[in-house]
Amino acid sequence: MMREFWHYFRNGLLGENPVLKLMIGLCSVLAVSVRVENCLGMGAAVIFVLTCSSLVISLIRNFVPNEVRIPIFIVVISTFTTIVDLVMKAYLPPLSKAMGIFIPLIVVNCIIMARAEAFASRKPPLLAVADALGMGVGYTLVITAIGVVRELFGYGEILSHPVFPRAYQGMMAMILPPGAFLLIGISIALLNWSLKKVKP
Amino acid sequence: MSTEILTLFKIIVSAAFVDNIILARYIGLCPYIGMSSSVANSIGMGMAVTFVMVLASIVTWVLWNFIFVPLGLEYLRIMVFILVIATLVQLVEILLKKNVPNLYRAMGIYLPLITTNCAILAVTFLGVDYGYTLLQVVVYSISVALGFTVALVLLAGIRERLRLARVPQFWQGYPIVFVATCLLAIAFLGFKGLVK
Amino acid sequence: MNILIPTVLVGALGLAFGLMLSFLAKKFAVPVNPLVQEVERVLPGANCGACGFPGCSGLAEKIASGEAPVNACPVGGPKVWAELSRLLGQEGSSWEVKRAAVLCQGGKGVAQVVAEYSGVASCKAANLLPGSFKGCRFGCLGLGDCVRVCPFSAIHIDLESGLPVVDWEKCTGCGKCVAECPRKILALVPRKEQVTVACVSPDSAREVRKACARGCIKCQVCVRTCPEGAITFENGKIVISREKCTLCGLCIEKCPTHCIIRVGKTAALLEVRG
Amino acid sequence: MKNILRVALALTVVCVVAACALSVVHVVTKEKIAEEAKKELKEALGVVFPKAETFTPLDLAAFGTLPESKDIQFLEAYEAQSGGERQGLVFKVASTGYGGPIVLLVGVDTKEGKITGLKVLEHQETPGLGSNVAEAGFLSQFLGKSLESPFRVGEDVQAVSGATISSRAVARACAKVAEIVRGEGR
Repeated sequence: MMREFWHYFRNGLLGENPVLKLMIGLCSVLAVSVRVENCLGMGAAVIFVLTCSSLVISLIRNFVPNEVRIPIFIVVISTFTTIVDLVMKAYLPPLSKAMGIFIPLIVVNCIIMARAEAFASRKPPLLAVADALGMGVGYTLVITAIGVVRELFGYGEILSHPVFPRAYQGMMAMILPPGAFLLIGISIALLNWSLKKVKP
Repeated sequence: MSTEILTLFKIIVSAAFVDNIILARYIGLCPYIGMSSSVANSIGMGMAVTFVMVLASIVTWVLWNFIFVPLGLEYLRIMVFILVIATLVQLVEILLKKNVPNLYRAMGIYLPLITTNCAILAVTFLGVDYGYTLLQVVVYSISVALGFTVALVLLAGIRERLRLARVPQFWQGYPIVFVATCLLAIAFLGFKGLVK
Repeated sequence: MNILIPTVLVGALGLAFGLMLSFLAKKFAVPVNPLVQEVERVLPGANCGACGFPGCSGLAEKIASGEAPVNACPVGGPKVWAELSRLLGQEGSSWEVKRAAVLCQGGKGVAQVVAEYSGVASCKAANLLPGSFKGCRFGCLGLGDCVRVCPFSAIHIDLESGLPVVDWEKCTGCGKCVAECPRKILALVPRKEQVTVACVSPDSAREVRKACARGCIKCQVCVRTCPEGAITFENGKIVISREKCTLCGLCIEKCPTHCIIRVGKTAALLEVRG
Repeated sequence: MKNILRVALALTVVCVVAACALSVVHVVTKEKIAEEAKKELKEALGVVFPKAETFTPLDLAAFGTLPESKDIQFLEAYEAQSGGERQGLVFKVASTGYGGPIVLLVGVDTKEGKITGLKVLEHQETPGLGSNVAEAGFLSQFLGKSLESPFRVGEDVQAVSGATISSRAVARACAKVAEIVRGEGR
């Protein structure tokens, strides 16, 4: 069981990384990754929602009638999303403000629904949690990596601490939408390149 | 009257172009990347999104303003709205399949993709956030869907052209699509400041 | 109270939606052919689209209704086809296994080149230029669109002739190259030894002669030569009947431009140069 | 029929459980959220009017007809008090910038007729250009300015480079607030 657990965990991390390989959950990646701080917050929120809803869906998978499968899954997911939303508003108001509409939009983050449909509704709870954790951590890694690059070049700071000399003029392209699109394109190309290098 | 029309016009321009849901707000990217491989597909998807978006924003607007705000249950918004959308999508699918099989064939395969299309949920949220009237919400959702479709069809056109081009090996597939999107987004930045 | 109202309200919503969905699902149920689901289960499920239908479910529907042949899925291969024909009760019926063939011999030194082309290296792009860079308006451009589109790496460009060569061992007959070729030079042919005209040009003798040494000039020597009467001249084209042809090879010998070739003779490789 | 009920009940049960869980979380976090919002407002008010200790909300109608136009909107007003005595006013104003309304607080010392502070609460200006109007570097030039100043970009206010429209929006907000306070004084 433990072996399988790690297998599915690693799968989400590398082999089927949700952002770079499966191309899902992109919206929040691009929108939130302006600051590393936001990335970490978003990553934590996604991991929480993904893991909890995968667990619950996997537990109730045998009682769910097929006709209302999707509404039920989405109610479960939205419950955890709202919990995250409320808790963040109460205890981390600046972060919640910075992420704005993208916290509620976790509910439609394709990663969660896709994993619920494809994995959690078919596998026992432990494996569902493994998959969810792997996917969530994989997502967080990618979003943070992009966040580091964007914040470093866009503002010359990391986690709001200046890194470059004060004379550094932020690169606006990194902060604006076009830069985000360009950056994610570059990341995928880099990933393709490195995968080819490793095993030709 | 004329100011009302002017407001509506402003909503149309800003929703469809200035704040284009994909290129300026980064919402709805998954179907944008997934469904833009050919112009025909992208038009089908655009139609389906428009249809569901308008329906969903009307239903959620009514629920919101007549039930949830009076009862002070704003915090249930995420759950109720997404439940409405999920149900609506499934209903539309069932009804179309039975009554308008032709239309179902044209956009049916896109319908399941719409439940998890963040653009729809975002529009219902923004519609009530901006405090629009029912008429304005309808116009708003139509224009957002228009903006979505425009961006989708534009990218599909570019991708059809890209097939002729020789792309460096590691840039083939998604990377080059994102570069194209980047250029589109730069073009749409030009609309900024259009609506005051 | 704080908990009761929302619970009742959302519960009521859930009940209403649930009733609505399940009721309508029953009332408006469209009978789904159980066969479709079984067919879909047999198909590979990769949703690759090589069959030309919208995903595996789209193909399953067509196969179940008989609109598509059981061998429509090139990826599944004979194993899937056999399984499907068993499912559909068509066991024993022989489906034709197809392979792609290149119907042009106008390679380097054979076909006339009228201009040097240095544009986008793609047949589709080159074909947009009026007349392109070759003398023949119908011949192979050799820029390899078919090579790039082939999902099974079954096609390569022969360096000597500059023409594509199909490896019949790898080819699955999916037809993607046939659809991709802007000049419609590739065709799907039965996977067996056969004699065919390797030229698609409908031009007159003089035009063909000018542009290519291996083009069909419609002299109809082959029609007169064939002892079986398998070759006819229809609508300005030479047609070889596969049923009547005995593969004797007389027409190949007599053809003045050597544009009739034998296909699939050795190791299933298409002999492009006759 | 039985099946229909079963399906509907399944959805209902999930909905009920979800709503229950949510309302519990809501009850737990409600106070804290309201508190945070209050604290945030208090902090912001403190920044624009450091001298005052307490702020009481005022009815905007008390200021007569406000200059309502498509470029500027008055949202809220507060009275800044120190030792129970009125020291000045703070206005929450929405002024149209480049990307949309810039919502900002403007603090005015009514006794000395000076601007005491500015704080941008919300804006949708271009990051890296217009967004700089929310930075201290730009806003500090308004500090201590007399209400009689023209508040015009290019005359007594230096615009942020590349963001003239955003800068104008902030200056306009100050000018309108000054106008109202001057009108009230008379």
